[in-house]
Amino acid sequence: MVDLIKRAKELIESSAVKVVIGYENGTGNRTRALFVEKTEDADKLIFDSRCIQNLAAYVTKREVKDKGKMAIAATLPVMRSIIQLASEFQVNDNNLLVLGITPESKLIEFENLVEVETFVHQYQIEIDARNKEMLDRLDNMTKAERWKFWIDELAPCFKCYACRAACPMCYCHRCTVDFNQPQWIPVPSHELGNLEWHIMRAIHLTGRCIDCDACYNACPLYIPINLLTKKMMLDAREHFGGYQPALKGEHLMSTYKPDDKENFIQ
Amino acid sequence: MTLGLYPGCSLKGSSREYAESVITVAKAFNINLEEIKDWNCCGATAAHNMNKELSLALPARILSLAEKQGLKEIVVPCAACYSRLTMTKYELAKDPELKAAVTDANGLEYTGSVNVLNIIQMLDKYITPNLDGRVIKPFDHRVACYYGCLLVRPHEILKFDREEDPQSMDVLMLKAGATPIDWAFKTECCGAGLSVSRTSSVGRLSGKIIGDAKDRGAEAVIVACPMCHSNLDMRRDAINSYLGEKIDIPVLYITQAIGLALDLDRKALGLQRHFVKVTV
Amino acid sequence: MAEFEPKIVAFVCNWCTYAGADLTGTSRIKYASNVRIVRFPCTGRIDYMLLLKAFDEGADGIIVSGCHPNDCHYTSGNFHARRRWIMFRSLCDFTGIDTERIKFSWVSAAEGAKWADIVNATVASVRELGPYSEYKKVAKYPEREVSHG
Amino acid sequence: MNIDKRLVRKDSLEKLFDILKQNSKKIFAPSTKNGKISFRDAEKFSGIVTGYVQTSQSSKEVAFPRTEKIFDYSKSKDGMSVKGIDLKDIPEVILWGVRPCDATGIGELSSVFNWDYKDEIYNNRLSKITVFGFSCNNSDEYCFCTSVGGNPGNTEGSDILFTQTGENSDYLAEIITEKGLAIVSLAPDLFEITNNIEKNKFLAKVPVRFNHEEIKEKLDKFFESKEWIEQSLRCIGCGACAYVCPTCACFDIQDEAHGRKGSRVRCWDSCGFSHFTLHTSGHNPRDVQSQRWRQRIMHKFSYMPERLSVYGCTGCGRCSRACPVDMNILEHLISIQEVTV
Amino acid sequence: MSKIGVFVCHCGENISATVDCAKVAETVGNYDGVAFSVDYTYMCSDPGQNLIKSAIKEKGLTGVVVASCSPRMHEPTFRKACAEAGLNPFMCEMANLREHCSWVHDKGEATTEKAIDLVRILVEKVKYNHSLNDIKVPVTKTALVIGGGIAGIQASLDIANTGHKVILIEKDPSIGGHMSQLSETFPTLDCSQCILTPRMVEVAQHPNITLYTYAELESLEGFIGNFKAKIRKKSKSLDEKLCTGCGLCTTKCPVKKIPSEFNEGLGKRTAIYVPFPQAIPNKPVIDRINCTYYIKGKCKVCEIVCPTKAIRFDQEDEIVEAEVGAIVISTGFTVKQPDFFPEYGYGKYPDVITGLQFERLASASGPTLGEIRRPSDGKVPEKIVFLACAGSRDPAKGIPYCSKICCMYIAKHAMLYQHKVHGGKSYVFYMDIRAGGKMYEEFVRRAIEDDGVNYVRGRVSRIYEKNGKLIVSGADTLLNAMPVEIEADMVVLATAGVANEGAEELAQKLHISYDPYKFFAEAHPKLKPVETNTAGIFLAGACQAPRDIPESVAMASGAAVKVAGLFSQDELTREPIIAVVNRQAAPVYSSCVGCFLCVSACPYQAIEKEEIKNRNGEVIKSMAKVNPGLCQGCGTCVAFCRTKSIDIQGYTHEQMYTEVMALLNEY
Amino acid sequence: MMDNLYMPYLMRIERITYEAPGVKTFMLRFVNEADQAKFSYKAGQFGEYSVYGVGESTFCIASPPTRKGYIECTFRQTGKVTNALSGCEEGSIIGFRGPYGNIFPIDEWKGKNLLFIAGGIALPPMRCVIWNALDMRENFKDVTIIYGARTVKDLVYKDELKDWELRKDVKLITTVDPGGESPDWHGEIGFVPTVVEKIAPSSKDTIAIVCGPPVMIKYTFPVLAKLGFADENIYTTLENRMKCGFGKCGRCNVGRVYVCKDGPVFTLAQLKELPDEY
Repeated sequence: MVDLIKRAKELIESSAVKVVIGYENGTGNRTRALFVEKTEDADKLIFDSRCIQNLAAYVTKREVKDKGKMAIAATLPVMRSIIQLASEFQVNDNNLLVLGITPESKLIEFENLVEVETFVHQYQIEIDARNKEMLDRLDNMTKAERWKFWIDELAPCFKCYACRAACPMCYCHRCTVDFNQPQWIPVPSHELGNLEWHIMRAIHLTGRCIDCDACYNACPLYIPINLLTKKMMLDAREHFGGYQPALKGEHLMSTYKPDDKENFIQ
Repeated sequence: MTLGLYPGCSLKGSSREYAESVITVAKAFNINLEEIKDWNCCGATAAHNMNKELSLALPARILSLAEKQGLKEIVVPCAACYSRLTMTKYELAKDPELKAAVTDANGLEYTGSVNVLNIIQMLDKYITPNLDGRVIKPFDHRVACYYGCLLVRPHEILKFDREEDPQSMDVLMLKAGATPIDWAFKTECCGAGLSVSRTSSVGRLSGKIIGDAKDRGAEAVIVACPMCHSNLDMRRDAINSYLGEKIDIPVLYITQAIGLALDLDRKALGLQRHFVKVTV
Repeated sequence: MAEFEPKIVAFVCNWCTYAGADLTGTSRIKYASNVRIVRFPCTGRIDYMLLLKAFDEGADGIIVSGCHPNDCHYTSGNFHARRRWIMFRSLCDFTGIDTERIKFSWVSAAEGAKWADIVNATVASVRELGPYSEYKKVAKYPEREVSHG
Repeated sequence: MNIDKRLVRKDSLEKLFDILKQNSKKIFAPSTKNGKISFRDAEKFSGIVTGYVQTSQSSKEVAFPRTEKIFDYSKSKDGMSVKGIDLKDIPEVILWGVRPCDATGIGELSSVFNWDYKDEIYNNRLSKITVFGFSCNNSDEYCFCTSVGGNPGNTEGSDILFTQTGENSDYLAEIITEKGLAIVSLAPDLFEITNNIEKNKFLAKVPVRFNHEEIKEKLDKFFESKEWIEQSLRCIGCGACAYVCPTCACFDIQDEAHGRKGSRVRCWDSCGFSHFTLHTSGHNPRDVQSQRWRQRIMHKFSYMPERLSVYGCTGCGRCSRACPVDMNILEHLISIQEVTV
Repeated sequence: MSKIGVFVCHCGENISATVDCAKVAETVGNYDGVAFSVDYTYMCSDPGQNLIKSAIKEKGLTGVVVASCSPRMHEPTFRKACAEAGLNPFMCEMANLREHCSWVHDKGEATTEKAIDLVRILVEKVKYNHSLNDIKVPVTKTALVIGGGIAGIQASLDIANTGHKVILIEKDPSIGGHMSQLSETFPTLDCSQCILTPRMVEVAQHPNITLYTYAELESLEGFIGNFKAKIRKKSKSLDEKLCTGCGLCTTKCPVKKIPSEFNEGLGKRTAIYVPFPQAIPNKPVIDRINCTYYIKGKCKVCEIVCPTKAIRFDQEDEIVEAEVGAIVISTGFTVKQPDFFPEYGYGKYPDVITGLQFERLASASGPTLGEIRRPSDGKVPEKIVFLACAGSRDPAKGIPYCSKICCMYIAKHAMLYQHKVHGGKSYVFYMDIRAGGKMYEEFVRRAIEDDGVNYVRGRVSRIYEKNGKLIVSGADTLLNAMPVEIEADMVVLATAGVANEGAEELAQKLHISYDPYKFFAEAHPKLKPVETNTAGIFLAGACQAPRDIPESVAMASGAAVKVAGLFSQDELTREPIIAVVNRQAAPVYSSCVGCFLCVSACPYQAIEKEEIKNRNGEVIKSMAKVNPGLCQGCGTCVAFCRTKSIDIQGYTHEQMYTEVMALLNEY
Repeated sequence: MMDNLYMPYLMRIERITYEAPGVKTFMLRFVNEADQAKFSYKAGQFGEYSVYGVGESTFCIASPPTRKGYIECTFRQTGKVTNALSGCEEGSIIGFRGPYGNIFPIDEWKGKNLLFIAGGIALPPMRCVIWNALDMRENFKDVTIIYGARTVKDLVYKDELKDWELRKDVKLITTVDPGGESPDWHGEIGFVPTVVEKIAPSSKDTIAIVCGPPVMIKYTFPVLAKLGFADENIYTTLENRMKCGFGKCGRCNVGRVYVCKDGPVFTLAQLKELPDEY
């Protein structure tokens, strides 16, 4: 990503931004986040198909934010996250510059978030085949089978909250699970506590999740928790029409339509 | 470019000149009209009074065939056919069960992907934008644009033009160099449905139309529907006898009028086929 | 063995269903005594976590009820609630939580008889389904053994 | 006691497993789920995975469960009754397939739970565990046991240590403790007398990457370093590293109440969480992630050696493998060693 | 340290017939924190209440649970009793043993068990109750009335006469509204202006009323008792203090051909103009769009002729800020305009006019000085057709509702026509005659029977011109849908009354809701017809739905009383059942992260952004803040908040959680 | 199960005293006399108080070891557990684990002046040692207590303050923040550090024990330094978040020390050795 390196250097040099968030090579074949604060560090910037971590999780991290204006190398999911974050007043044009990376791996710099939004809206959020298949499999199960599936899957969860930490949308200083008066979600990790934590998480992300799979990628136990948010996204689409993160969008769950359709309320 | 064409029965029979003029005008703008193969009657206007499913199955078959033929857009010159095809699309989109039943009845897949254009929409979309400089012999006549009842109704479904006092044809004719008159019978019924059963009624209903056109100084009546044409043209004797005078205002299809403005061959436009001699 | 008596928890709004249930009483319409009503200001206030908590603590069925659309005392709380329920219910369904045990309804202050019907129908259907043992097993109700590793 | 060395035939391993099962032993052995290898109650020998470098989760859970009950209570108008867990109920367990780094980790855990007050719940659990170690034939770029004083064939912490002598080959069994001997006595036939087998040549080669004593010394003067901030900038503050770690012992105590009855449980916690040290007043001694990252490293490489005379790290590399943002502890330790104060 | 008293009521036999009240009291008495528990025949009786009061005092109760009837019945009673005994009233809860238990179940153990459960829930809840105090909100005793039609005039006068200040704003240059345009009024046929203008003058002279004409609401902030309104006074290009209203400028203005709004386009006016002779204020404004000076930069005739030099060409719009405590909206309605009826040729044929235009023709102050002459050539129409329901009650036209006033004014029009054009023939096409109202039906009968108006029941399909006549063709449904054709000289359409253009925008400014037709929505269709859902904002007249004069006036007076009632208090007292965003010590301030999703969920716009700044004025945290004046306590935000940073007093997280726990667990 | 370190003693709340808004003192007695018999502690130690079903909370033992048969604790309602404790009534049973932590080396202080400086809710951890000293008053020279709170209402142990005020062998100075005084207030008005500076107690042969909110501590230390107090003679107690109380759970770990084991009592000299993570 020669363009990215060049641009990062310019931005740092001109003090247009204080830090550029991008990717660098990590251990083995892994990649990881790089925070460029000095021009010479910019040479470490890379971009390729391995770069799947959602860097938007950093734009709300206090230590990163405190550095001053940030620029971020943003793939489509990152851009979506940023738009959603902006709509929730967590970032704005004054503190963030988006260096977009198109699905074709082209660098595209945006003047402001409105442009990012326009760009992002050209693409629908699609669910990949593997996950689609999983969802279909689950849909075809009986309720009892699904229950067993999830209890089994969630049982190993030891509540390290990597899913929460990796998710750009989980920026709350105090998560619901940290709320203890009353203790809605049990703190210890056990079947019930795990179930409730993941249900709660899925609900909180409904209408906000941009389906980047960061939670699943972060999970040290490979628990397919992203299926929950995916399902919520698909259902939300089905019930309320497709949603895209939008700067001034009406949030799916904090709004309603008088003619919302359901078939279960008597 | 290629557009699908659903001629319907009239354009193959009593209104051959409509078909001829549509094709001629289209050709003048390099538009190839590809007829839907193995098409069937659209069922207008009788079927939907008898059996809803059948009345939808017939047009659905046409649309399915068009889909099968790979057509994205078809032009339907006959207002009645247009009305039925559009109505079918609307009904089937609304009701998946009905759609399944119809698909089943036809044994053909129906997705509803084909866009249906009436003649005005087709002209508006593909001809009018390229009309500049092509009008060689402006159709410099006072014309009464007659829309009939099916072209613009029901509005909720067709979403085409204003239901009362439509304007689209007037706008087109203005471009062709004509002076559309303001008159009261644009969407009045010509009696097409009674054309065979109660011919006398046709004289009265169509008579009022022709009478008002004449009273307001029209030199031609412009139509976009074979039914309207046949009533206003072929039944002129009955009209005359109702009005008690002989009126020789010719009735032209809009494609014919435009063809004339483009100075296309009168014969290719089928003008010789009219009962009331086209003198304009 | 005595017949299984399901425990039903009802979450209702103050202005419509609570008042509707009052009317059931005033009209002396009898219904099954398995239900316990918890009063909320509005269905918009009902936290979905409460539904799970009810199951945690051994409820076999749940009724959630409020004002009919457009009748909300607070203009739109029930619309918000409806949207939330739609999503919550589908998530429950996806995770295998038995949505047949959660009855959602609109009962207005004038529908005393409807309230009795809703309760009776819910009690009957939950009785048919039996105790919610799958959930209780996970919630460890009533032993409350906390498992490990 | 002297370490007794025996040969166990490749095919005998399954027999040994079955014999242990017949003697109603609970065996926790590595098995796969979702592509992750963890210790689970093994029913069949065939379900046991081999050939892994390291399991995703450490075996510490068997001795120090992620959630364990401390006691039950029940209230009544007349008073309160509290019932602690019965340590007798803790089952005897064989931990099968433990790598030497994990086995040493158990020792390190023990020093935390015994350095002052003795945690008898932990000790009881530990006393019921027999550790079947398996030396490492392979390693990967995350492994650094040799840098923290261990090695791929380290016998420390294991009751029996098996070393496979070449691919698809027989095992060298080192019987290290009485517990190990007890196992052997259940199936003496399977443990053949053997000549001295040169164990080392079958072990993985793990290079020494840093000097832990040097690191410790360095850390004493390193508290204020900017390096912590730089290293931890990409840390997202989850607890994955702590939860997979064989030596991390931080925990929380929580009550779970249901009316008059309830229980108190001990469950894992992590110094990486921002709420770990948060006071109710809102004051947080370790307010930012760099402080928490520093705490993790300092605790393992400076405070523990000083207070407990053990390092809080066995070089298993799990935390780096599990880290969602590729915080590589080895790399960070090396850079701490390299940075001049 | 909870000491809870439980008071189980027998309600005569209403509860005790099926519930073992003594057992309930006994069982509950054993629960944690219950210090006193007793059953009694009638808790709501004086002795019953005294039982509670004395227990509070003697046992030092910290919470009270009364297990009796529905709280919807006696909650205020018992809370008051607690308050009298010195316990905060919000420390009292009621368990509904009657409506929800004894009346709906048979006698038996299960019923008693349920009763115990119901009491237990509230015992546990009350442990988490907090003393709450009613919220006091100060009241600014000035009302803002928006719209100076008859409704606005009436509301202003009524409020002003109770001694409170009123600011009346009107977007046109004069107040008076549609009523000033009317000729005579049904059913009395008295002259509209004759009864209206004295009221207009009264408004102008009332010491408590400040009148801003040619002014519109720019923005509104705040809440009941404490609104801050910004009013845009559009520039009149005139120094009103200097202007004496002599009218010289209007007679000299060279631009004379502007269609007069007041005369519905049937008359002309000048560019500097007074809408009508009795206008209040009777001072001109310059219509800048048509004024030669503003178009071409020269003319200034008015400035030259003005004897007091009052013309100000460079005057700019002025923004006036006002603090008001209540608002009455009386912006009225409008009628459907041309091209909505292509089939009737409105706009095409000059002699097809609207009812309002007919009013101007029939008015003595109108362009024809009250003679009925048709606009096209000034001839007196010999045959005139009135069409009722032009647009109204026509779902296809998007106006399914009845415009309500047309039946009456058409009868009046026909009657006026018959009175003025002797020998003229008038026809009314109607769907139904809706003449509900005092003397209304009689009035219509008079038109038909005494004045010979021909009523034809049916719809008109089309109007077209033929040989100088308007051919009205329709069907007479009373004659088996026989086609009817009338050759008329003039046609009057009773066009549907619709919401003003911009009604939606205004509603959004005011944060009030509106119906699908953009009419402002009342809080309750039956019981709160003049209130909106936003406290402190009231509706009067046709902005809420088409209304005739008496209704508009009645509504205006109703709204005025609501305002006066509000202003009769120095402070508003509200139940403290409202949402609160948690606050913590610095540096956290609150667990709220400022995502503001609650803002979009709140039906009352009660949640605002609060910015916490450091000493240098830099924003260090944005968080939500609930405005206690606006919050109604629905709790939608509470269930929505991910960080659980909002809680609602009286239904807190702790309380609701505890209720569920207590419901299913013994304590 | 006596091996279970986490098992609390059952304690009955004997008496509840309302101290200040949100602040209460519990007098606790062992439910089992046997527990009472083997229980002993020293000034400065703390315990884990628990409400069954809610959780544990850490605070010091506020009564002096010189008074046998009961222990007292004073706490302010701030979190989940303290809220629940606050909901308990006399006669309720709560849990108690302890004593944990180190002690004030009161024996080492013999023969010296004692200067107690406390702010707000930090008097309770000092009350134990104050009473301990007063109960062996003859061992010390001057005893000075400087105590401040935000408002008069917020002062805790009002009755004891009165006692101390009346005692001739104790010099008590109470102060409230400016604006926090009541009409009948006759104490000082001003922040604690300012008052200390004004009173200017002698540092000669004096041990200073300082306890209070972080801000107070921060500004008091320099004043003491100015008055000539050596770091070794200034004591304070830390209040880190704790769970286990015996050096395992990891929460209170600050540098090399576990506050629960090596503290909570530290001299300023010791504190200066620690990283600033408390």
